[in-house]
Amino acid sequence: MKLHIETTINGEPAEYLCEPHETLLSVLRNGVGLTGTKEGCSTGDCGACSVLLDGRLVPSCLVLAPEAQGRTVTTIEGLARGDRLHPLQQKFLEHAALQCGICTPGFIVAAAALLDKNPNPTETEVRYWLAGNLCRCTGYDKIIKAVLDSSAQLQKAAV
Amino acid sequence: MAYHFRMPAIRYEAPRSVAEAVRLIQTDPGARVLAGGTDLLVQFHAGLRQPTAFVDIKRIPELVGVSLDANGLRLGAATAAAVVCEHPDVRALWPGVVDAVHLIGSTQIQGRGTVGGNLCNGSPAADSTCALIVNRADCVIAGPKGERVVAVENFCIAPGKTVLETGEFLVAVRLPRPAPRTADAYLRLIPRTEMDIAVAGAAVSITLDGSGMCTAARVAIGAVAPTALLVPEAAKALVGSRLEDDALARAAAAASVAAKPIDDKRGTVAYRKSVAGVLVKRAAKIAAGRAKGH
Amino acid sequence: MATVHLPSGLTQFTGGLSTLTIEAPRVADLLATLAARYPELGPQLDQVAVAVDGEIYQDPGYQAVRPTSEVHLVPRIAGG
Amino acid sequence: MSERVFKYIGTRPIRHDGVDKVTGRANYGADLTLPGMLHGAVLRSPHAHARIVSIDTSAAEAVAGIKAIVTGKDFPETTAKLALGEAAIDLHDIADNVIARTKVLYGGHAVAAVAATNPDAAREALSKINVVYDVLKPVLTVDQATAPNAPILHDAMVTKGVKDAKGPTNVAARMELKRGDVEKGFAEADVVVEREYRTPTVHQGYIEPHACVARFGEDGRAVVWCSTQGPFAVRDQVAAIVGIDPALVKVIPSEIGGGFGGKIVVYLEPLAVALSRKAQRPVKMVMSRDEVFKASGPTSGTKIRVKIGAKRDGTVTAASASLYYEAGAYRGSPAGAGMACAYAPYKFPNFFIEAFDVVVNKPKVAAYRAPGSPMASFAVESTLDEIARELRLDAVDLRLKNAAAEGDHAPYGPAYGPIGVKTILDAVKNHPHWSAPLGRNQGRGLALGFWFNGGMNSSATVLLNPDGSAAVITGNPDIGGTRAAQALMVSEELGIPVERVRPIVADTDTSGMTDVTGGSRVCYATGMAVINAARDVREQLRARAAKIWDVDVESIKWEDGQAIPPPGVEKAPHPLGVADIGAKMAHTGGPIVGRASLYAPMAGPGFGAHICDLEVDPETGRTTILRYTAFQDVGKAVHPSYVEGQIQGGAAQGIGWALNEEYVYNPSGLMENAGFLDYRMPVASDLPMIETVLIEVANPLHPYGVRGVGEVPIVPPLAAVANAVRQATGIRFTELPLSPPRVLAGIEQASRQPVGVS
Repeated sequence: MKLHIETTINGEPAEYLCEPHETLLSVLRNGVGLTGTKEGCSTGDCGACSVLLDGRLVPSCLVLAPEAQGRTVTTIEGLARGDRLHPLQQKFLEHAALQCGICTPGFIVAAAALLDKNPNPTETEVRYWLAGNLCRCTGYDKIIKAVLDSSAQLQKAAV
Repeated sequence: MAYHFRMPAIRYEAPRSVAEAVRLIQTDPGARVLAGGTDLLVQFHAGLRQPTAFVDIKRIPELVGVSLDANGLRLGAATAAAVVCEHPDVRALWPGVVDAVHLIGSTQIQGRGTVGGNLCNGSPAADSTCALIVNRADCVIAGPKGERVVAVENFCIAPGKTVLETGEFLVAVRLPRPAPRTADAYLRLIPRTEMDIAVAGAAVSITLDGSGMCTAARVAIGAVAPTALLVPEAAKALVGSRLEDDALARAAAAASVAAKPIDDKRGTVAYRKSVAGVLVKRAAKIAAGRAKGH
Repeated sequence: MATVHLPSGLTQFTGGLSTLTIEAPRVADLLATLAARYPELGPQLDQVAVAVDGEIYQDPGYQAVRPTSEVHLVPRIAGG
Repeated sequence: MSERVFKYIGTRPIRHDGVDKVTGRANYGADLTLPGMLHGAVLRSPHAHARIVSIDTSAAEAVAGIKAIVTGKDFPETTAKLALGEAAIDLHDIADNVIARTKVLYGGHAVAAVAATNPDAAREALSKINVVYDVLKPVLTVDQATAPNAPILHDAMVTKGVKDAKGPTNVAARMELKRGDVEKGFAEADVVVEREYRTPTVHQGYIEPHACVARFGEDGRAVVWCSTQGPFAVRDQVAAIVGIDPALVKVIPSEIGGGFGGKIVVYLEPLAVALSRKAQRPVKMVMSRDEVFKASGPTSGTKIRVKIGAKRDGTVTAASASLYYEAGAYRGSPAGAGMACAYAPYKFPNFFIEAFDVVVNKPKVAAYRAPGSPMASFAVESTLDEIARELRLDAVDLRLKNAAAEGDHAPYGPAYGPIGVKTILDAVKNHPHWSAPLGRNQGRGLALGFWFNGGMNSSATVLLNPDGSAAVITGNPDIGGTRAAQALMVSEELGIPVERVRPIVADTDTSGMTDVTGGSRVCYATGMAVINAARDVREQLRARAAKIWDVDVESIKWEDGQAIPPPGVEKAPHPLGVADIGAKMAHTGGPIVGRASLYAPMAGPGFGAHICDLEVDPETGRTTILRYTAFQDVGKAVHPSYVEGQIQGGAAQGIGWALNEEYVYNPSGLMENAGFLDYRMPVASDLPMIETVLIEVANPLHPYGVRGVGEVPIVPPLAAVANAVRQATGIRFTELPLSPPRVLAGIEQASRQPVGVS
């Protein structure tokens, strides 16, 4: 018996029907058609399904779709503002911080959550914050540089 | 390749009160309490658990939140680990608890996983259990017969098994205020720097007197027995010392003796026994350093 | 007459010979001549790549073989 | 050649497909949904080795929502062989691996597949398929598989490469390479070191699970959308396995979330097509992570014995090796490649190498980045490190003394062209990392690595638009930035800005036949086709300019994107750019389309050397990587950022292989750690920045000197880490992974032995 859930996704009111045991990841991808959030493991170990739930970074594969009732969900599709990319999206491109790109949405959402909380992180802080996002192509080097460069740019912009 | 089909009629409940939650799980023994879901939903996806209903307790006010009062700290069982670790009082008074809770999985898992869920999953390797034990934490349990309190070292009774009876669930964890010049620490051994389940874990609480001598200690080790173990002999080795090397060595040896680990995909018996001692030694030094600082 | 070098694992099928000279305008003809001359060698040749003067061809076919060519039979390699 | 000054090659433009990937718009295998689409699921064997007695699907067919069920009987028998990428693979084996017919050969082997209106109904149906097995004893290691009267996987197997061989056996093949006289060489040696090494089964670890959608139409035509490294390879395999004419199969590659060699052989596509044919509705199939580990294609676990003898001055006089590679359920491990790569960086006068391909009850191995080379290099470079210690020689000097150079014959036969081994070793010697100080419990390790880099079939089409912009179309899925590299090549040849070139990955109907994205071949072989196609366009532009100026085409030079008129031209006597000529296309002969295709010989050897600094905690056996520098001869870096990225990614995979990655099996042969929690790949906080040093020794086989770069970087890390642990702990560990329990056990055992015994 499907449930009718009313929530907010990327700043827009949204509603969907879901099975009670369906995950938020499944609803985002198959119900609402936002396929930017990716599935790598469904056990909360790879980070490719990272979204913000009420501003908190979570693995959407371990959130039940009904839990989003009355809450706000932010996905990769919600980070660009109009025609301007989020600074992280721009820096990931400039630093070639992605190769196959399957982990990139998860990394950018997670890094955005980091910079919201800690605008000027050290390399070690970035690496430990992003330890839940697996990448098999890049060896992480350029990802970490892209995030550090983004925080530097945000600092300049904030001054 | 265990294939259990899912009955299409699994329900999702979001009770607004403890009483309503108790009624739901008492009347439907197949129902499972959902806090963060970082253990329950992994087991569900793997077909290892087949609940008739998920009872989401995060909409019950008393279940979520961190509060400090005269006699100590109260952690709502469904409070996300990240919230616990960000709380200034917890960071100040229970750095060891923050060490442990912060190590539960990645940042993403921290945003969902809860201290209550970590306890109720009943894993011998649960990171938070040891830290709560050395801090004399109590588990507040709600059920059909009302509320009862159990000391955390008695909460888990076997791998995956707790004292919770049918219709009961964990409402909160309470920690008494630490005595003066008392501090704790938690360390664990994992092959990588993040993301792994503890191969071995150790929590130590140390109380010092004015001259820096250890007057009280509690030591607990994890992932080395069917449940987390309180190791009184290790504590005894520290009391009366100034955490010199031979006292630390005796505490480490006591911990290694107390450890009753198994061989599995994460570690060997010999390895866990040896490392449990090393972690106790190192955690004791950190705790003592913090106690001096207070 | 191109000079053909066999890996030692295949010399058991040529009576111990590891270097041979074969008259053949193209690689496919060279392999056919080899298989005709040493019947037991034939079925072993499907897992073989051929190097002609240093250039290795995974699918040996009609690449030219000059009389002065050095030809080596090389294990086939699967890329990752 | 490499003295040529490039305008665009070597720059770092933003990749054309980048915005879609950072905004989540890029579509991968599991992102497609079609109207009326069904969800497929696979029933997999709970046994590692068993005969299938019977399969009863009647109860499953009664489940609401079930639209189709297939088992092995729904697929024709085939004995055809298929040249798949570089290796000739027996199609019967691939088909039997896609879905078992008579025997299941590993835990997770597919036995049946269903398609239903929703995933729950599909899983419910699987639980109602009743399979009766006659369970057999499994063999899980090379030793078990080759023990006397070991259980036999394939009754008809005979060891290939052995004269008059007779079964029964689990040894599928034996290979051998020899030069000179090793016994004489060992007799002349002042020091001889012999060790036996073991490496575990490991997985490529791509973050995107296998996924596809298949639609079988009323017209008998099949369309397959899938995440693959080789759309043409998928088309051939699907056609042969399902038993339909390849002309009726179209494969549309989605973006691919990593492959590293593991997405060349098919697992789901034939099942999806067969299910869609039965149900007459599109079918989507996506593997769970558990299925990816248990039922795709990890690489071989190995046992390797190496013996090396050398003179006091470090000259190696003899080297022998015995390589045993697990092939998994069917013949076909990269033992031959391991044999060819083992001593490739060196010119040893006398060597003997034998290699064995051994079947075991584990998933059939597939290619994993320089397949076979990392394990062989781990054994050889570890042994060389011991030789250097015994002779008190610097590790670089010992390797320089024996390094191969142009003209030396590779162990696998032909003479090397220009190669970078010595250049790399000199760069290592002069790099500050090599002489930086080390602290307590810290160690530094060096290792060399080699890979062939593939050539084979490639096609490219370059379309010129009247506005002077261009599109380049190839059939190679873009995993590591190859679209950007191809656009750079078109820009270089036509002199137009790289932003005005649109690189497109096409499907099997719109691109010329092209071999897989793999074997480090795309920038080299497909790159050559792109360059030739762009030059085809350039020649057509010169011919059109000749028409405009009414002069002979030979008199027209082409410089920096412009046709230069000969002296004395009246009309428009000034250079004509691509846009100028393009605008007049209609008047000078119509649209301009450049086309090229080729079969490239192998790209020429790639070498790399890695330095690894690490610290070992003596009380817990934990290893922390402190500093890492990777040197590699890349021939010519087309897009340096992505060349660096390949090296950094390969190094990280190698470090994971060395430290913590392994398949853990229970005694009955079922994998216990089929998930990212306990299959421990490196995470961001495990690694330092990985510094790369690109060395460019031009490859004469490519117009720009390009060599393959993608696979070499995974080869050196295994031994680089092991040699560093040797220095940090004083112990030579010969079995990977160097996990904390294994290292601590070694430290404690060594502390119990009298001093001096290494």
